[in-house]
Amino acid sequence: MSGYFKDIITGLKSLAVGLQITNKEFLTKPITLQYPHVAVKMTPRYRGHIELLKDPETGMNSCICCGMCEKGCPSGCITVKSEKRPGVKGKVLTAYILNFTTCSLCGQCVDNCKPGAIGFSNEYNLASTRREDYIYDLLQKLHPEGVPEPEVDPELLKKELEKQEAAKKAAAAKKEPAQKAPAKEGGESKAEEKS
Amino acid sequence: MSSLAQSQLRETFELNIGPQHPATHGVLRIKVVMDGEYIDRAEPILGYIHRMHEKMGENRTWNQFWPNMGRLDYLSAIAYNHCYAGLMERAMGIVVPERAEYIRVITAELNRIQSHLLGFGAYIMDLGGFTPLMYAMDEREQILDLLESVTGSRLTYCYFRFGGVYNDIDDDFITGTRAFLKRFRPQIPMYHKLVTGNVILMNRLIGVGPLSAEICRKYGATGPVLRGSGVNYDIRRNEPYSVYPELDFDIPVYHECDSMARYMVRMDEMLQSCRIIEHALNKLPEGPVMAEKVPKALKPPKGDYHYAVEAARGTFSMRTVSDGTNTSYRMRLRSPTYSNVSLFEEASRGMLLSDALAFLGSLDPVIPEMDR
Amino acid sequence: MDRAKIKRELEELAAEGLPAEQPQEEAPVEVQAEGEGEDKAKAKKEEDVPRKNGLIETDYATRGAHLDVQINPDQVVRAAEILDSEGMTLELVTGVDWIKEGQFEVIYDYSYAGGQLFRVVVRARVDRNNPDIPTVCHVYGGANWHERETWELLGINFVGHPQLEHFLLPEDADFYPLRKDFKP
Amino acid sequence: MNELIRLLSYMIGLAAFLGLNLAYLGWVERKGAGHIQRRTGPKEVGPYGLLQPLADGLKLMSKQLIIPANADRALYMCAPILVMVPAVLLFVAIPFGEHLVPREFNFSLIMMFAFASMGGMSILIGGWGSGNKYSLIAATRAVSQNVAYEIPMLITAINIVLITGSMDLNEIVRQQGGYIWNWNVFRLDKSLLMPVSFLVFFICTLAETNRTPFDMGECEGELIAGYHTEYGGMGFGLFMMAEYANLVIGCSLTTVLFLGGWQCPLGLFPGPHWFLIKMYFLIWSFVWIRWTFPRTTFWALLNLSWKYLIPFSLVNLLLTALFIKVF
Repeated sequence: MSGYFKDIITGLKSLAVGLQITNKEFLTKPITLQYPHVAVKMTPRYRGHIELLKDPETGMNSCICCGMCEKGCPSGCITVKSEKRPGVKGKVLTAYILNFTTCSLCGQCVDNCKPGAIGFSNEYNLASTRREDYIYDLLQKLHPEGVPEPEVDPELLKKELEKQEAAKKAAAAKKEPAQKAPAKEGGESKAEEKS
Repeated sequence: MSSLAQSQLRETFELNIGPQHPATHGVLRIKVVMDGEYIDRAEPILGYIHRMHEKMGENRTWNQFWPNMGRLDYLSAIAYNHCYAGLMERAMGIVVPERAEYIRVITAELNRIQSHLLGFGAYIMDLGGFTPLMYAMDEREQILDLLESVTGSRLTYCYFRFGGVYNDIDDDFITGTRAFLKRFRPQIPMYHKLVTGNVILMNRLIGVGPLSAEICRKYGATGPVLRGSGVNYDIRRNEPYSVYPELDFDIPVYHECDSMARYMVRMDEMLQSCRIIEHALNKLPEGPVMAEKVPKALKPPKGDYHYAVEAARGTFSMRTVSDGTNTSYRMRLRSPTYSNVSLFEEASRGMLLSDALAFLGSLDPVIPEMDR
Repeated sequence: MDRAKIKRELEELAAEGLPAEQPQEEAPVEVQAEGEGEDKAKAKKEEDVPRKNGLIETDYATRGAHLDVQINPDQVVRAAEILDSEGMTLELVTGVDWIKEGQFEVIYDYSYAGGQLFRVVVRARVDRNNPDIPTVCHVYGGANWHERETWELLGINFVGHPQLEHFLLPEDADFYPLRKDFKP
Repeated sequence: MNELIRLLSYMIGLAAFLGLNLAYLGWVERKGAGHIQRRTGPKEVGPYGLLQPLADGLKLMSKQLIIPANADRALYMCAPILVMVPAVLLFVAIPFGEHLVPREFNFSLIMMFAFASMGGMSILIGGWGSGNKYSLIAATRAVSQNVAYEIPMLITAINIVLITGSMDLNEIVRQQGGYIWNWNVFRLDKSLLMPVSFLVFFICTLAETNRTPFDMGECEGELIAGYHTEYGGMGFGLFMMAEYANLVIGCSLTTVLFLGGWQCPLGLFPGPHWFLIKMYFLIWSFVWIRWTFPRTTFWALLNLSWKYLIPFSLVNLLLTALFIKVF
């Protein structure tokens, strides 16, 4: 019987303690951040979707189009498109397509990138109702006003052209036994160039 | 079991708890045969978010499997990162720099506190008290902010790498963590006052869902479930990995075997994690955070490897069979709640519906981790 | 838990299961992973032929287990009983598809929760075309779900299992995704 | 003619009072819950979120009414209406002020209890009519809970009748005039256990209105949303509003029976404002309790009723009878 009253008293006491705590919290200021009106500053290491980084010296990206990010990606969401341009060393990036719908933000691509051409962006307001909105061309994002043409190195261009011609000539030389006329033409062009 | 449930004149009916139910924390379905308010038979049905991570492991290179580790138990992803890193380091014989190990332990323990906080809040919400969840969320946000500042993500961390961690921690993180610990420590007594001491909650938890140590052993239950049944088993002490042997902490063990004991183990573990973090921060050495000479394409020698860590819900272990190539031949993930929940069918027999849900909550299931 | 006892009994069990005609060649192998040369020799040997039944003491630091026993499929229940009587816990059951050898390997991972660090791996190989292996459900209740999952994903039939029904996969799944010849 | 005008004005006044309460108690609850939980609660719709109830109502009314295939159509449709009827009807007998009573009559206390039991019935009808197992379990729980808690409640009410010698609510209030110690809750000269009696009555009101920690009817952790799981749109809205109406009535009754109704604690300027202050204080305490405590189990609930509340109220009844006889 003594346990009976003790139970009641301790029980009521525990309830009163709980009420006290919530009352205290009621009187303190709320801590929520009113998101659309106020936004948190993202930490510098925040991992948004990846982005191409601008090389401060050239103002271009430093991608060498090796495709390591593409290979390393677990979900295969990166497509690197590149082409060879006359007079430019290495390949030129024409499109860097990130399919963000399948990206898991693991950072393997950033790890794999030797020249450090990609990094994480700080963007987080990415909501959209259409799937197509998540297929980004990172090159377009880097240069929204239009992708600048890479600088053409005139010496390199000259060398390349020479090489091309040499290759053409070699190809023509191969065909020579079959067709003689084109070989002649090839010979002429070579002569012109020399002069 | 009550005499009511045992009586011959009974009429049972089937009740589907889930897959969409407030008490199942996700898409777990429990097919219950009820006899009035008593449970005759409860069969958990899994697989609603089965993603076949094990097959993914066979099709991806070792490095590419990293993001999967954050998506098993989304609440204690760092422990899972830790297990995978440890497994491959064991297979490849990589020695991890000490600073990296300390960072791993600090982040893993922060993650554990975060997981237990949500577990605590969600459990009380199952029992009808909504306010503690919000208080727990408040503290949890602090941890998420800290972890975000170092790992870059808030929930599905992919922070560890073979041979170290992705990036070093800075002074802001260290001061932030210390400030958090200072702020968080007094919160636990507040939770105890508000929740644990409450007579209503005590009535709901004490003596509910008794689990003997023997049934835990038979079913392979681990973590707070096992420690609530009086077995002092924690991988961090019993099978020491990383730098845990160098750190001071105790393993909370309760012998009551009921839901309250499991709940109390989690609450005490949060304080112990605080101790670990504090000690690790004090001992944090200088140095690199990545091992040198970690090959880009890993090819562990043939054979099978096993590694276990203590995740927030119990022993998480991985067994992988390597055939010497850059993908695994077989990857097996042993998730703790899979075993913990498997005893629900046996233990819930003859329980009241409300008690059974209190019991299920005390097992603290995370469904993506069970379904894998 | 008595480590020596477990080792002795499992060794006897593995020896029992060896075919009678070649007793000398297939005596229980006991290799201690010490030197590199020995490891390599072992690895080479493993490459050539599937492993014979027997007990190996493995290095915990590199493998994550202390004892590694291979036994016949019909002996897994006895192995489970031996380990159960010593208070070990069945941590997981899983299977591996060795398609080249035409076999499935069923792996049982045992650990000890009583304080000492001790992990035992028990493996058994079954024929790929006729994958029957007795269940250990009645010894370890926890094996129920693990075996069910292994059956579902690999198609290994656990004879005597109370409930071999679809679990993780949809109810109408008629494929075994973890088999190596599975094409989605 | 005079009587007709009086009736009409009371009807309009009551409807306005009720409508305002039903709409804004939801707001009070959400705002209170928010601040208790370190949040702000509704704040976007109108200043301080004051237009939120309007927006909620519009949303509920514009929703499609879906009748589940398994449901008993007639019962399903009439349950939300039935649950509102007693809730509105009971306001007839509540004395807001000395002369501000819609209808003063001798047995208003009995009438309160009689109609209050109708709420339990309509919950049962709704739960049964939904054709859902969760609803059915919840409905049976709610009804047995209501029955169990009506006993201590009635016994406590008999106390009051013994003390005041009247079943007219206004008369009961009138007898508590003067200073604060004349309120029934402090009438220690009539029975030493009167404060305990008040507590018993308070707990019973909490249980009768199906609010946390006694919300067995809709414990959302176990039974999704209890008896109104299958209701959407205004069907759900009516159940919701009936809950708040019952809350107002429960608190009014507690105020009238124990806290001196429209009487001032110091005996100065009695009037409806005192009634409202006391009632809203009680309502706030209900909100406060709801957002502090977890839910009990059904069995703990019945235990509380039979092991604690009923014995205490019985002892109190005997004590009161003794005091009245002796002194």
